[in-house]
Amino acid sequence: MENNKLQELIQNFTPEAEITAGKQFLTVTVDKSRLHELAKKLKESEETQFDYLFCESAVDYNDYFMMVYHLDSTTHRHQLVLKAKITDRENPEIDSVCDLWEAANYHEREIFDLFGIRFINHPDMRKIFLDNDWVGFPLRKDYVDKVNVVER
Amino acid sequence: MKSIINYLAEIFRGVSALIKGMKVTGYYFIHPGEIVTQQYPENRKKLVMFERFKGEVVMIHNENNEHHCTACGICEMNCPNGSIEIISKTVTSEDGKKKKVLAHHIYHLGMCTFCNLCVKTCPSNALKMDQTFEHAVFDRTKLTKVLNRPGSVLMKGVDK
Amino acid sequence: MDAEKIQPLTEEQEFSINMGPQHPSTHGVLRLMLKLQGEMVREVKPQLGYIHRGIEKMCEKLTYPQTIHLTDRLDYLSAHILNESVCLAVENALEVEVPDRVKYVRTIIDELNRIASHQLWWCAFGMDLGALTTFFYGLRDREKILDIFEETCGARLLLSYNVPGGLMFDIHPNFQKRTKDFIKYFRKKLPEYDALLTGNPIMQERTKGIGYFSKEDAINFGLSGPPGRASGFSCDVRVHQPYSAYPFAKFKEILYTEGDTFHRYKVRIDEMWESMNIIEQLIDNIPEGDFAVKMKPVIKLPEGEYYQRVEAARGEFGVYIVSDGNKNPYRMKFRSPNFCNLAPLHKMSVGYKIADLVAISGSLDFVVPDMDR
Amino acid sequence: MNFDIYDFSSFTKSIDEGLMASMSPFWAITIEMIIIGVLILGFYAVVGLYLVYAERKICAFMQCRVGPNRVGPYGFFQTIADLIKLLLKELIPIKNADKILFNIAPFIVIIASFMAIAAIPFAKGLHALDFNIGVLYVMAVSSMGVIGILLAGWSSNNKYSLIGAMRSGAQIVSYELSVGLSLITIVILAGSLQFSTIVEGQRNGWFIFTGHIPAIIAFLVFLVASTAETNRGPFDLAEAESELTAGFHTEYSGIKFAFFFLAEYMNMFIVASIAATVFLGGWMPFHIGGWEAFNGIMDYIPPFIWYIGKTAFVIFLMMWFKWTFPRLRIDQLLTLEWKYLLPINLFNIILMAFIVLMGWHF
Repeated sequence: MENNKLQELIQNFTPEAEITAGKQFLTVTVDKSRLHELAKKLKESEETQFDYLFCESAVDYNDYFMMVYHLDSTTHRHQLVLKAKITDRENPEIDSVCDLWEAANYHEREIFDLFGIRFINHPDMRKIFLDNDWVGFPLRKDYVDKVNVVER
Repeated sequence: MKSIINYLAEIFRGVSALIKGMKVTGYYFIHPGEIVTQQYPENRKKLVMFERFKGEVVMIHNENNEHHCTACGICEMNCPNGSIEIISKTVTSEDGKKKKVLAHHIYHLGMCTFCNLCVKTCPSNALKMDQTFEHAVFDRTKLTKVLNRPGSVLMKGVDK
Repeated sequence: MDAEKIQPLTEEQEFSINMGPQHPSTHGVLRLMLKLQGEMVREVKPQLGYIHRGIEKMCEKLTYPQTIHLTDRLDYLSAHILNESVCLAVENALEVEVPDRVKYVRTIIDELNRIASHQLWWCAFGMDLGALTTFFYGLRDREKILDIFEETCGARLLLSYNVPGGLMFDIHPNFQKRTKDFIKYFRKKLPEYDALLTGNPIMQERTKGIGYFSKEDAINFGLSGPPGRASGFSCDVRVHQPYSAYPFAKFKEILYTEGDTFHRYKVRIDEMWESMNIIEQLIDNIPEGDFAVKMKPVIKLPEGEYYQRVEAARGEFGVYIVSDGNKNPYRMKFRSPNFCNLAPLHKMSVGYKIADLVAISGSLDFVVPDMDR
Repeated sequence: MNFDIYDFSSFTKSIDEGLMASMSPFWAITIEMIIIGVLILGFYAVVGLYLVYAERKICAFMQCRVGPNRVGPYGFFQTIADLIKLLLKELIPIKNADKILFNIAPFIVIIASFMAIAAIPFAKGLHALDFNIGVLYVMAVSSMGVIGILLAGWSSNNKYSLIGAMRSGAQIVSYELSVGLSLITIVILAGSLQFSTIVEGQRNGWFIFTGHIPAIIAFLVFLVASTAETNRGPFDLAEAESELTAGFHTEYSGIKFAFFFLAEYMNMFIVASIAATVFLGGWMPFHIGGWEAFNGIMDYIPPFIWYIGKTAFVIFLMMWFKWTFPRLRIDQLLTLEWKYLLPINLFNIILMAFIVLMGWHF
């Protein structure tokens, strides 16, 4: 589906969504409370059918986190980037999309491990890479590790 | 009746496929010419590496013990693992100008990932990749090497 | 443990067993915590992180050309394809058009790399099933490809042959001849693989109908690459979002719908044939031209986000770069195929035996450094 | 016919008579037993070591490699060096293992294979025991090894070992049946359970030729079943390297591991020699009825060479299986036995009995 039609459609789903046509993908930014709802619609709607979550990541922008979901539709072959901002750095939380895309399961565990973002309703919210007694979240920008990181 | 025929056909197909596989291994068993392994320490003399093989970084020296390195530090900057350290000294030439020259070009072979970026980015082509590959030593400190030979100087006309 | 604490095992009772981190068939330091009932697998819990090196964090401190040598170390068996993903992302961001020669060479080496990777997988898969001879036949043929790599790229495994804007060196004069020789040689040797393992009734019994995974599940779990295509999920990035010289070549995506271990095997064998087709189409038509575009000494990406998908040997590899305009990436995320392909392992292998679990995990072709990053 | 030029029975008889004449029967038999024990022990060690060497060379050539080539010419002393290494290695005691059973298990395995070797006729008059129920004795004794494997797996306090041992138990119990039945097929033809009589009965043609179709089927079944019984080849589920790391002997080290290792090769040797004795005529030379000159030439080749040659052939076949085929799964293994080998075998016995009854054999 063309990007502008997709844009209209998403505008219908969630009117407050902020949509920018990126160079590569159409980018949709929503509030984190609306994310799961929109994601569900995007997946289940006949016209969008974003059934393939090919990447899920988080970015630390110093004062907030941005969750980034790269979505693909295997029937319509269109892509979309879904973003949600998390402003709370102390106790970041967001709804899990694990019930929609199983692929999110490991990605979210990784993000929990390395960014400390907690996913609500995730079936198995454990650390995936690091030890359970690891202090801090390495991929955050304010992470300091004097032992293992050698500054040059 | 049909099931019995199927049963026998199944056995026959299975056995013939097994024999097909055994033919492959049997072929190699009676063809010792197909052996591909090399006897390593014995073939050392004949063993020629490809000219592009990235064995270790060396500095090019000519017969007068001159190199091209101007101690600009670009290789050090481009090295992803910090395996190159350049220690320069300042000398005063005859006409009174102060000049930075190379004192030691230190190369940590143990940290090198052979990405070739230092060789590629060097503006005066002072470095190259050597084809040696027998790097094993008993002491890790021996992997730290000084690339410029003792007493070597900068080739005239390189630092323009 | 005291003797009193040892509980007798009853028939219904599950017991847990650690497969790995050191185990012959986990292909690295992957640890699977299994719950077994007799020989029946009841639960598979992968434990990762034994070689987590924090490559994403390291990339934040490096410049773009420097990150390339780290991508080698993710999926070391398809190193060139991973290199290419970063290069393509950088080139697209800077809107640099690389010469056709670069595209052709990259694609040919991609496909050679894919064949080499599948060969090693074939070796290891045979080993997993207990046919030890396969290991040597596969390695023997792979050696030919590695020689081609060594002559042209200077390394056998971790090539680092790509740089943003082109290639590290021009191809070696022998490259075309050697590649053509290899194709000729391998076309003769590949049927041997079929005779030895594919046609073997024991192997077919061991793999057919084992570890079934449906298309819907494959899409939902993000199972890409040969395992995904064996389930009927058309996920070949080379077809759907072609890059480099793939638009110039004619090839078909290998698709099966059975979704079992045997067809995951079959997809890879067929892909080797298909890769040889692609190389044969391209190898004689490498255009003349530069082997690299002149790039600025310090590459700075304009502020923004870039995503590049490529088809690595094990599935879809993606690199997500967030740039703040500096010479270092602000955030670099690798979507590694193995990490996503590991998730379905539990669902695939529950209810089968340990031997099947080994076959299934072999058919998913894990490279652990790629999972852990 | 100078058929008995290589007859050892007069030689052994003279030793026996000499000993009997010079001392009391008790001491004479004791000394005889010691001599035989030492001979068998030496034979056992040499054959075991060189079977390992042979296996490594054969698999190397099948895999386009050279194989061991460093110790001695063509690596001929490689396995001896390995043995020395294994002897010098530490025996690691396992915590919470059942100490007695853990230590006794390798001996059970090795004694079982040791006992079986006693009944095998190497040449005319060259065997330690000539029972009238030799076939039964060998089958009974060789299946004792599974007890050692089960104990090893159970006592190691390791789940991998336990799984391996249980697999081995299930496997050997079922394949014992096929081995027995395929031997019975030939016993029907030979009309005796005594090895010497069986070999003697093949004077004018080996049973695999005289028994034609049922004998060939029985031979193939025996080959498959005995490979399974020795935990080898495509049936090495008990140690299943890629699944159970090393199966029942995961926790063993040093010489105790070497015992398992040696016993595996000796079991292979034993089943191969049974196959050679029962199907391929044992030490009997190859004869074709009517070709007197040819038969005469064949007679000059010593029976021991015939016997070793035939055994080596069967061993080579088993190694060829191992280095070509993938491993079976445990349920497929049992399916193969109960759905294929056993019915074929039962049918084959009836066929053989019918053929013997009608006198359709040669």
